[in-house]
Amino acid sequence: MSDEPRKPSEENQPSEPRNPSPQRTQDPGGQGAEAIARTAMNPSPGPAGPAATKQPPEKTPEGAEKSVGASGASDVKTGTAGAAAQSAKPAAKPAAKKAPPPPDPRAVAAKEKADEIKAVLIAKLGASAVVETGAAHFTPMLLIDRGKWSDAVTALRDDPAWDLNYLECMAGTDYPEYIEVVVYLQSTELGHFVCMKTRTPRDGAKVPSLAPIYPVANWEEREIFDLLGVTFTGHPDMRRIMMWEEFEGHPLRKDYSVWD
Amino acid sequence: MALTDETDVVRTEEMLLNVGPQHPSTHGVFRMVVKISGETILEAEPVIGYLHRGTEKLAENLQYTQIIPYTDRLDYVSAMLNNYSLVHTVEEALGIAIPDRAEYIRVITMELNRLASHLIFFGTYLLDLGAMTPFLYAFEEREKIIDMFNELCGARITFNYMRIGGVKYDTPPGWLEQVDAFVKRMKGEMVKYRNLVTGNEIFLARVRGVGKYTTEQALGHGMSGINLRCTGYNWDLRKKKPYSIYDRFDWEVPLGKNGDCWDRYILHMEEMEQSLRIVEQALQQIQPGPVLAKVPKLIRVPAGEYYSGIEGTRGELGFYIVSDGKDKPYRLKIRRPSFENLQILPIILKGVPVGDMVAILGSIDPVLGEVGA
Amino acid sequence: MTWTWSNVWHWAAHPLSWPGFVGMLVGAVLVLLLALLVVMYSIYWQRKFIGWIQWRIGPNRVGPWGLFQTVADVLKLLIKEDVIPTGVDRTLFLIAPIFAFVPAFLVLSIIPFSAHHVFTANLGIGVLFYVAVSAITIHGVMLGGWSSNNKWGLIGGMRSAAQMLSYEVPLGMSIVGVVLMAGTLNLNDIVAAQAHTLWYVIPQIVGFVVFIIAGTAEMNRTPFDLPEAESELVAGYHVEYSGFRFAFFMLTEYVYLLAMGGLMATLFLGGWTGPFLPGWLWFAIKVFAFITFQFWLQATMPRMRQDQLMSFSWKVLLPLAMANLVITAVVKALV
Amino acid sequence: MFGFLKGLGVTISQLPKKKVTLMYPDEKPEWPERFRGVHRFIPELCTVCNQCARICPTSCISLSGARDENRKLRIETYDINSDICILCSLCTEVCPTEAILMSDTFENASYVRDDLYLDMHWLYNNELEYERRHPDRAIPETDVQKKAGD
Repeated sequence: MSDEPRKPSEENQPSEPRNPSPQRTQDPGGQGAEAIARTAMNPSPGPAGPAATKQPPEKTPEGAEKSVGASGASDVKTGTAGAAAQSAKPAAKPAAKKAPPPPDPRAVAAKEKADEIKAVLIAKLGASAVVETGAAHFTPMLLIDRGKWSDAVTALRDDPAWDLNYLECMAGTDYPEYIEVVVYLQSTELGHFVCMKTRTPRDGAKVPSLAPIYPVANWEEREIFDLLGVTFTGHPDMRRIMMWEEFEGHPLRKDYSVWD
Repeated sequence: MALTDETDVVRTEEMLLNVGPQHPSTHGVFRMVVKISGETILEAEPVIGYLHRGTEKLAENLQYTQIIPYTDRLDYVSAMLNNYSLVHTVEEALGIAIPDRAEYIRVITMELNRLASHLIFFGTYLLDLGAMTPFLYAFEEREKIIDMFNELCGARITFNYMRIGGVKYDTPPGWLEQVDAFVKRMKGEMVKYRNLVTGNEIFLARVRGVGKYTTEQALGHGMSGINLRCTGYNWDLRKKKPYSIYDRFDWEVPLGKNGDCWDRYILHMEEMEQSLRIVEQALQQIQPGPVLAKVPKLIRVPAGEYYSGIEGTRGELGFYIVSDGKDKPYRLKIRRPSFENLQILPIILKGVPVGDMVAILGSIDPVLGEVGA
Repeated sequence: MTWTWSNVWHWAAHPLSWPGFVGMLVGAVLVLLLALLVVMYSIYWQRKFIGWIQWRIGPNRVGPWGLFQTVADVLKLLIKEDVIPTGVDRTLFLIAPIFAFVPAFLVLSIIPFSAHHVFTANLGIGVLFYVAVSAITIHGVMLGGWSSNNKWGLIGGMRSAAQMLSYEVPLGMSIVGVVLMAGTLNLNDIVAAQAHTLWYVIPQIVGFVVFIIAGTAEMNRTPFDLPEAESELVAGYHVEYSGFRFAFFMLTEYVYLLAMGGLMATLFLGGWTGPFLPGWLWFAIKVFAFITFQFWLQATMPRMRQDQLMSFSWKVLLPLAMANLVITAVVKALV
Repeated sequence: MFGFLKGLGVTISQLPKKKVTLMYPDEKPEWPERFRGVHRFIPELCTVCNQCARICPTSCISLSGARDENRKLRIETYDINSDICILCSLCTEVCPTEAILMSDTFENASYVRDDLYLDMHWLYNNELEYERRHPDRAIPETDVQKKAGD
């Protein structure tokens, strides 16, 4: 039989249960917030990686900023033992104020495509529709004004040149000042892949619903309503989907705390 | 099956039936409030959220390597594909090139896991329709795959095997020969399944023309994977938005014709054969070499938003990561195929007898760990 | 009356008397014990046989090769608490299992187990008695489903009523073919008739096939086991039953298995006739073959849908049985 | 037309096949080397670097150590709350000296929740059991032993 019966651990009482709130990074510092707002918009200086399709490996990856390489051991040594790496990096930063790496060609291409779409939308819905364009890591990204949200999406779906007929992913993100609803649209016929976003203030968040256009948005919007508190006007049945009806609060918000 | 109309002599009234959350054929904690009159379903309203563990909220406090064990528990029957989806998104964001052998091991384990998941579909679907034996045969084959994974990464279901930049272990000695032997044996088993079930007239009568929907409905409802291809629409991410080294193997994407339970069943069987083909070719092309790329000790994804989806067993499985440059994601959203696939139920369940409800739900093959997330 | 051996044992040949009554009673108890024994070991054989088909071993824990497993199950059901839910229609809930079990056991009385049919009632209208009495079980099952005040039970009960009724007719029709050939309704005479000529399964092959299919549906067994469809109705009509009341429903199903097997052997395979082996052994082999075929079906076939099941009975089985009847009549008239 | 007859043929042909049932309580399944069961711990190797506690996704490892006479860090208490441990073995990955590893004891059920708080002694016993059960498998040694070895 396997090892002798479990020794009653009387000589040391069970360790105090895990502290209730794991070291949760509190709201990212003010400085971090603008950083997100700023960097999320302009092309991310991501290092040039291999194109989506994998070339055979001889093409050595010319990843730009590879920080201190991990030790040669085959296992990945993750975790923050890299105190040494920490100290080395800041030392390097002030030393050489190198220019930000050149924007990645695909990110630039994505930005142009976004501007193209912006032109189409402005032609259809007027200048105020598109607030900003950019590239979310090689996919053209458009920030649409909240009022024109559902019209913009319908316009792009019906436009024969773009024909974005498939809603691939819909998400809500809670930023410090606003909540952002993101939609990734795919044209299965023409192969376009576009990311469209809109913002709504955190309290009293309201966004026109996409459910009449894409039936898949029905449950996605109910989930965003349930977890983030964004009510979608024109949604067939705006109810919580994950939590039970009497649950108050929206768990995915950064300032949500279980205890109060 | 005419619905109850006013001219009924006998006054009948509808009955509200709670199918689930604890019901033998709802594949997990999934509940449907069904209004039936006699045996015909008038209305069905799915209720989910019984297995919501708040993975997305937890992920906001975990480093990327720590999230990988949580992805095993999303679609708990194909954990390798969940691992790969997260790891693939982070690698795309960082732009890391993966060593060749790691790519091959990933493709082999993913396709084997897809095969195991389809075997579960085959076993439980036949169990829903009343045949006991295919379940046992399917699970015996799956047991062999699970034992191989157990030898490879130490776990049977929650593998936690892939790392950002490659895989955790190299294959133990003799493992690839084991996989090769299994693939040969599995081809014989596929013939047995076809004789046992695919020809059976009662099975055909239960499945043909049941739970039909069109391509427009499928695309509109965001269906993906086999539930979309069963309507005859060619949309497989491994071919349409290629990732990893799938372009090095020759295999085709099986397509259905009229989007009913029969097409979904036969697509699962053909996809099993395609997976076997891919694994066979991968076994010939695999070369010795490193299994982990040079990866910084602490992985920090540069600020920005990233989304990339892969072809999971039940459809498109993607991760949307918003990062603010730290080692923990600012927001991590998981695009779960079963969550979208279930939305079409209220439409195709109208006017359907109770016996078919089980057949339709089984054919869409939801996994509730993924629906809740 | 004098208590001689012939009075007690061969009560059929003498007018009714006290020793005759005692002989009848003893005969009935013996047949009940035989039925329970056969039921217990057909459940054991089912679990072993289907186990082997599915690469499993089947029960092997209780007793050598698991022989006492079903005995343990029956004892467990005896001891288990017999839960009667509150919202239940009490009287109907209590008598439903009895309603279901009694006809199943009653039917065994007319089946000739062996040559000197000491326990079988030499009933002139044996076949008709079988068809009539087996119809009473439908009420028991339906009452059980309806009275347990459970939606699943209700659907299960309704389904079983519809199914048993619609398969009673083809079953009756296929038997009439045999009766036409044998010229009598008395089962013992039918067996005697087959002893000289060949077994009725050859000329009545169509009737035999219809009988097997309708018989399977009558017993709610696999291709037609909609009333207790585990995957749809959780457990069908006996969902609220537990303890020995539940065992009654199980007993009904397996006694019917024995009774249907006995009837098939008598009508189509010449009862206890057969070369070399003693009469009762032949009967046992035929019934065993029927039971094993049922388990084999159970292991392989999926379940039919309710409307397919109904249309299959009325649109396929009944015309087939009728056609068989007409052909038999014509052939009998010419020959 | 006779598809179901083929099906019947398949099932009957499986009758003589070898049975796959494992008599569990009597025969125990033997697990491969990399199997991730309950932890086993080698106190001499531990340098109290706290890596495992930090990487654990459910933070179920809590340990404390002190400097002994020649200023070297020694482990004193090492508790794993296997009630919430998800056996993901990230801790064994990051441990620089392979002090914490996975054994193949998989029967972790217990009647009392306290048994799930595994202290250092239990883990060390588990290590000794593992060595007894698998003498052939390599056991990580301390650098002292390494020096002594070569």
